[in-house]
Amino acid sequence: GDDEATDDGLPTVKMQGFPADPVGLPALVMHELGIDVAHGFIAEYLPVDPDAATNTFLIGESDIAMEQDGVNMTIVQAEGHRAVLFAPGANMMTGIVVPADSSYQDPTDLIGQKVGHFGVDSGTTSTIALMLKEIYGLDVFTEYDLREVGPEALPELLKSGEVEAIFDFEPLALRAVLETPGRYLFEPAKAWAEFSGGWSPWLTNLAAREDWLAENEELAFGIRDAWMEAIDVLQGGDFALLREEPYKSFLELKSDEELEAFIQYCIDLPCFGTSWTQADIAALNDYLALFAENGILIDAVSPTPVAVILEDYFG
Amino acid sequence: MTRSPETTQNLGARLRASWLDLALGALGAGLPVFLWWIGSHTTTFVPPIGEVIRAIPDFVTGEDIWPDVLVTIERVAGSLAIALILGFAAAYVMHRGGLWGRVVDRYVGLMLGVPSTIAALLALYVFKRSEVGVYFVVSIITFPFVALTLLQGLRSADRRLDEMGDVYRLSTPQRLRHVAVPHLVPYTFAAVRNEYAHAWKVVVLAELFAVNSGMGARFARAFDRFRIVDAMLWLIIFMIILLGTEYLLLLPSERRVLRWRGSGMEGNR
Amino acid sequence: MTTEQVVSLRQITGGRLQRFQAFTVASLLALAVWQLATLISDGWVPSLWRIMEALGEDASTASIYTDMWITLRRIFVTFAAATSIGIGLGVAMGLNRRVMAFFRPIVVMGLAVPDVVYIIVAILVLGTEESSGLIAMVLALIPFVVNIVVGGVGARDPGLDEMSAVYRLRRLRYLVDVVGWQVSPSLIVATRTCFAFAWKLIVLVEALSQPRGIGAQIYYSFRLLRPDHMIARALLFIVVLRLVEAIIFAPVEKRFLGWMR
Amino acid sequence: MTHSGEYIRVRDLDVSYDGITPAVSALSMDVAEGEFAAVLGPSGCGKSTLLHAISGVVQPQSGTIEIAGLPVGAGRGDDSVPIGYVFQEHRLLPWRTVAQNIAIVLRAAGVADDDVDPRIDHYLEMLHISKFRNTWPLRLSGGQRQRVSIARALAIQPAVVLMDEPFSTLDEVTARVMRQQLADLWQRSNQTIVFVTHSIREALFLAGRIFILTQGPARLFDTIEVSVPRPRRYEDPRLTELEAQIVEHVMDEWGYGANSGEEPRE
Amino acid sequence: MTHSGEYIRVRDLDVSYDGITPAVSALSMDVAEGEFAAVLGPSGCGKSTLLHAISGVVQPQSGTIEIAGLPVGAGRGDDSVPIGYVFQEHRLLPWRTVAQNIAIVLRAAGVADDDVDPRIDHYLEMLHISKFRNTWPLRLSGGQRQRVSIARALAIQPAVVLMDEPFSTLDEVTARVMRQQLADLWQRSNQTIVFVTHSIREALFLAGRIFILTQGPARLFDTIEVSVPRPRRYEDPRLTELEAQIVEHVMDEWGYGANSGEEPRE
Ligand SMILES: Nc1ncnc2c1ncn2[C@@H]1O[C@H](COP(=O)(O)OP(=O)(O)OP(=O)(O)O)[C@@H](O)[C@H]1O
Ligand SMILES: Nc1ncnc2c1ncn2[C@@H]1O[C@H](COP(=O)(O)OP(=O)(O)OP(=O)(O)O)[C@@H](O)[C@H]1O
Ligand SMILES: [Mg+2]
Ligand SMILES: [Mg+2]
Repeated sequence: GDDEATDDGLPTVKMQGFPADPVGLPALVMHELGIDVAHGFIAEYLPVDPDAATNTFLIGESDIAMEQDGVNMTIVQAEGHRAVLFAPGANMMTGIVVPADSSYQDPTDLIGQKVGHFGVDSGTTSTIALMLKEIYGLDVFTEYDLREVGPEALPELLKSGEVEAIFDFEPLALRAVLETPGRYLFEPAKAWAEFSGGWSPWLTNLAAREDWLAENEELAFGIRDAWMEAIDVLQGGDFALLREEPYKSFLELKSDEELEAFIQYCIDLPCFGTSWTQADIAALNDYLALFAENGILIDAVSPTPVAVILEDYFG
Repeated sequence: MTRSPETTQNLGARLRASWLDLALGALGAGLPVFLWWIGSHTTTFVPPIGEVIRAIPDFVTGEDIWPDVLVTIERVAGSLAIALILGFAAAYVMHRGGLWGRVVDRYVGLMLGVPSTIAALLALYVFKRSEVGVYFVVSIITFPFVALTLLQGLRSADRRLDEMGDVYRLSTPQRLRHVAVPHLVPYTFAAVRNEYAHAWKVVVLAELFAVNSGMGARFARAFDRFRIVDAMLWLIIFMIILLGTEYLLLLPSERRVLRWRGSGMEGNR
Repeated sequence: MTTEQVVSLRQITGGRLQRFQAFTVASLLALAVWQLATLISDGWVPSLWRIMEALGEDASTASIYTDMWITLRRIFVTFAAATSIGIGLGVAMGLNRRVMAFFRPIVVMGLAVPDVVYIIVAILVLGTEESSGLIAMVLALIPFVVNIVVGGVGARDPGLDEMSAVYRLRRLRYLVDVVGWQVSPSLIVATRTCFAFAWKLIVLVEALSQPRGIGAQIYYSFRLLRPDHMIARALLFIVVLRLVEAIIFAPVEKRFLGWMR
Repeated sequence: MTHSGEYIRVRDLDVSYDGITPAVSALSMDVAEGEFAAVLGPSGCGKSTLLHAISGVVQPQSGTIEIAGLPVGAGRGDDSVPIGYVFQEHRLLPWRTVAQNIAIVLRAAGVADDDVDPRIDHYLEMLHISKFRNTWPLRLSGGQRQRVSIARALAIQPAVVLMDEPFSTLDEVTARVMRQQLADLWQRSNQTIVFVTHSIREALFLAGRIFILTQGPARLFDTIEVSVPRPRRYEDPRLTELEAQIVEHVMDEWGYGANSGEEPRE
Repeated sequence: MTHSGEYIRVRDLDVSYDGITPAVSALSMDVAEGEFAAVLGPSGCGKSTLLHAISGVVQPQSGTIEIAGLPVGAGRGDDSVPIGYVFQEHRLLPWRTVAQNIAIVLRAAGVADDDVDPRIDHYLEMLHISKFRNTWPLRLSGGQRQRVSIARALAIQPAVVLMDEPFSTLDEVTARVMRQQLADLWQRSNQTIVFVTHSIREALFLAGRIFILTQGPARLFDTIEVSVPRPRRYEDPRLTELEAQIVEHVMDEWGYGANSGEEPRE
């Protein structure tokens, strides 16, 4: 990237995300295309470790977090920290993958089978668990023979036949599809949209601390607008941008084949959400209520809003 | 002294011995490579040796790896130095006993059990994302092990030499320099060997939490994406650094400092 | 004799008093440093008060004891395997330069491999059973033990080796009575080191691959942003470990090193 | 040489190990300034323990020891009398060469840097071990090590020299040369020497007075003044005669009376 | 006692340390079965090295050593002749008590379990150290340790006993008793003893033949047959005379000729 972003006097906004995580792509795009400057700031991508991410964000080492989600924000608030989600982010880019030639047609077929995942407290596993519970009445924690490894090793585990299915996020799930070869047995975004009548949960959202918001009201709007604009650029161009640098190397994919598959996947899903209305937020809250109801990760929904529309928030 | 025939004979024997050592060492180093070879044939995730070797030239000539390598070496070496000093001080106080000895003993016992994740998290809280945090995590995690090893060394010291020091009224610095430290040399080497390696393992985590730079972080990133060839390349760099330190630095200096020890019969056995 | 007993009695009570003093001083000092850290970090480092509360909560949860037991069992299994293999290999390396020449590079390379790699590779190769993680741990632990033991064996008195050769001590005798005792200080360090490492590694293994165990608990509180619980759980288990050490290692140590004084 | 004065003053000395094994018991003795005193006693009676106590490395159970009016012990300050001690086992630092071993104590004794090397050379030469100047102790023969230990003790030119069987591992010929040199050195200096030996002849040749100890725990059995004038000859028949007398005298006390196979008395 | 035969056969022995420091050079000597041979030599000449070579713990640079026709060395098998060795430094296991130290070598020598304790008792008594049966070596005096080492060497009742200055740290009276006992023991047994000592008198009292070595590196300087009949008396004037002769004889060779302050010759 060209860091010689000229215009002096513009505030730098540190936007944290995981290294190589497609979720952070819009931040790159806005920086590369100068959308950030047009909205009065300079976006800086701050790579953080998944384990350290929330803490890094909360202690103020970054301004905006791109990898937060509703459940996480509920936990954050429950622990007494003040932060909110204020913009849409990536759609639910996760899935259950099984070998292409296997006989499994539906998640209930996996009952009693070995299934790989990377942690019962992970967003991926807990989301899938909740959805399967709601849609199929299936309790994966007791009915599947769950095997835990790091997310990176799951495709290998599937390929070697050590497990019958895996829960993983993108582009790792996709890698499993390509290499095993495999197919998606369950795609949460699509399945939930079908189940709930249109709305599907986000994988991530933009988050900011409330003290930061209070001091940077104008900036917050700018960031949100730049973010939406960048998503539009990406999706409007059918993600063709991803074939170019620096995006291509940012994604650290194994091969061009994987890249093409990922682009196709993004067009199909699509990868980013663009709608952020009162109704969306209500749906999110309902969805979180289900988590609390099932006691997955959280016991109760947050009494304060986890997601806000900036106009209402400041208005 | 003139060189007698047996001198050359002996030299020959020694040379032969060191060649044999070298050959055995190479064989030993070959074992992991052999395992790798088997792995690449029996599993799908271990890349063929050839593929990784072919990737080496590009990897090492691309200049973007060297800053990361150097900065991490600096962090490891620096933290280890701090850990050695802290560890020695702790061992010394523990050995002297008394109230402070016990107090320090408590702390060392506690610190031995601190999981690296907790140390890294606390460092993040206190030092935020900064270089200091990395040093803090690595040295705080490794120093209790140094202390433990050196303490045992101090305990096994020869009391009779201490008495000699009393009689001849050696000053404290003289005692440290001539009695305590030389005695601790073998223990220090064991501690350095282990904690140097330990530091390399901890630095990965510390870099991830605190700075997201350095070869630890880069290795972890490659491994997280399961880009195995890259991960392998970093691993090879790790190993070369550790092997280099062992064979070029630790082993020769250990031999040198412990020259007094041998019975003088090594060449004859 | 009676005066002797009085003296030793006084020593004992003196020892107890001092132990209490040490405990107090250590605690107060820790308190001060910790509070300072809390202050510097703007309260991000949880205050001791919060940790105590968390400790109280955790200690009164029954399931934590099951988790502790699971972890303790795993630690013991790996510890026993790693120390016995490590000591055996270390002694062999220390006694025979050929063995040393062969294994030294392997040990160094073994040390270079990050723990995660051991764990993941073990799972991929051996499967997702619990034993894979434990085997990975043993592999990761052995080099540490070896290094310490090799140092100890190298420092032995060659005079006693010669004595053993002249009197033709049997191999086992020689290993136990001559080498073993000389190496015993190193063995104590090696076992204590190994024990501590085993605990650190199990935290990682459990966080990475096992839903149960105290390591998983620590990781879980970490994910839920509860540093106070995280620290409390670690503390709780460290106390258990210290107890185990005091019960098992300390007496052994005393017994082995009696001749020195 | 007069033996009045109490330069080294030992009173009612009780030393015991572990608080239960008495090694020295109710021992009192005085050594005058500049005196050459020898200590004789059966093996294991407590001779080394006595020297340990005088040097301050073991604490007596009771009793007092003073050197030049100052009590010895843990807190031996810089103002106290410097002591050279030839331990029964050499106690050299194995990781330092012969010269370094001596240099270290010279520096501790405050010898000026310029003097260190000449001093080392001088004493190594005196003990016939110059060629081992840069050798590590573990590479020396038993007798060579002991001579290094002697060189170290003498090199600091201390007011008091304690020697624990210093010539025991030397061959007769070397030992004779060394004894003669020690006698000469002592006569030229004003050093006070306490010399533990198991050779009665050696004691007679060197010492002005001989303290004979009992079987352990050591008490004072007898004190013998050696009035043979100096310089003495090792083969002097007067010494031979005295030696026979002493052997006769102690034979019983040291527990090898009639039956040589008998246990030493407790 | 005849001295023919070659029970211990040393031929052209060269031993050197580090491959450069020769300690024994071109030395040949034979000791007959059942002979009591003494070795005399100046300090540092290579006596201990010679015993080391005979016992097989150091490998000679060149030359051969055979005991009872079998070469000694690293691969000394179980069929080779058992050796008892009193090292110059005691080499006891500090973490084993006196009795355990002896028991360990007895067991290694294949002594039946029932015999172990009585044997230990017997030899400890012989050396007057019964009361230290259960003591750790570090709690013993120098002379006591050496006696334990002697007890250990004799207890296995080996065919060959190598002794390196075994009585050097014993007081005169104890040493005399021990010497007498050793002489008696040897006469009752058929042991071959090689006895390094620095006491000429001791050598004359005990040995049938004395090997006198040169200054280091050790070569054979002279061999002396001691024809004084046994039992001998330590004070026998014949021994005194022989002693004086030997001192005279070696004085020059051992390098303390005219000037006693002179460096030993290289
Ligand atoms: N560290 C120790 N612990 C317990 N007892 C000891 C210790 N050192 C010596 N003793 C005992 O104290 C007594 C006196 O020992 P010391 O070394 O003073 O004798 P010594 O007269 O020097 O004998 P030697 O002539 O054999 O050297 C001995 O009986 C010995 O067993
Ligand atoms: N380990 C060693 N390494 C190098 N040189 C050695 C070693 N041991 C002995 N020497 C040298 O070899 C020579 C012979 O030593 P040795 O111990 O055999 O003498 P010794 O005749 O037994 O003397 P002493 O009567 O003093 O015990 C000495 O000059 C000594 O310095
Ligand atoms: Mg003594
Ligand atoms: Mg010798």
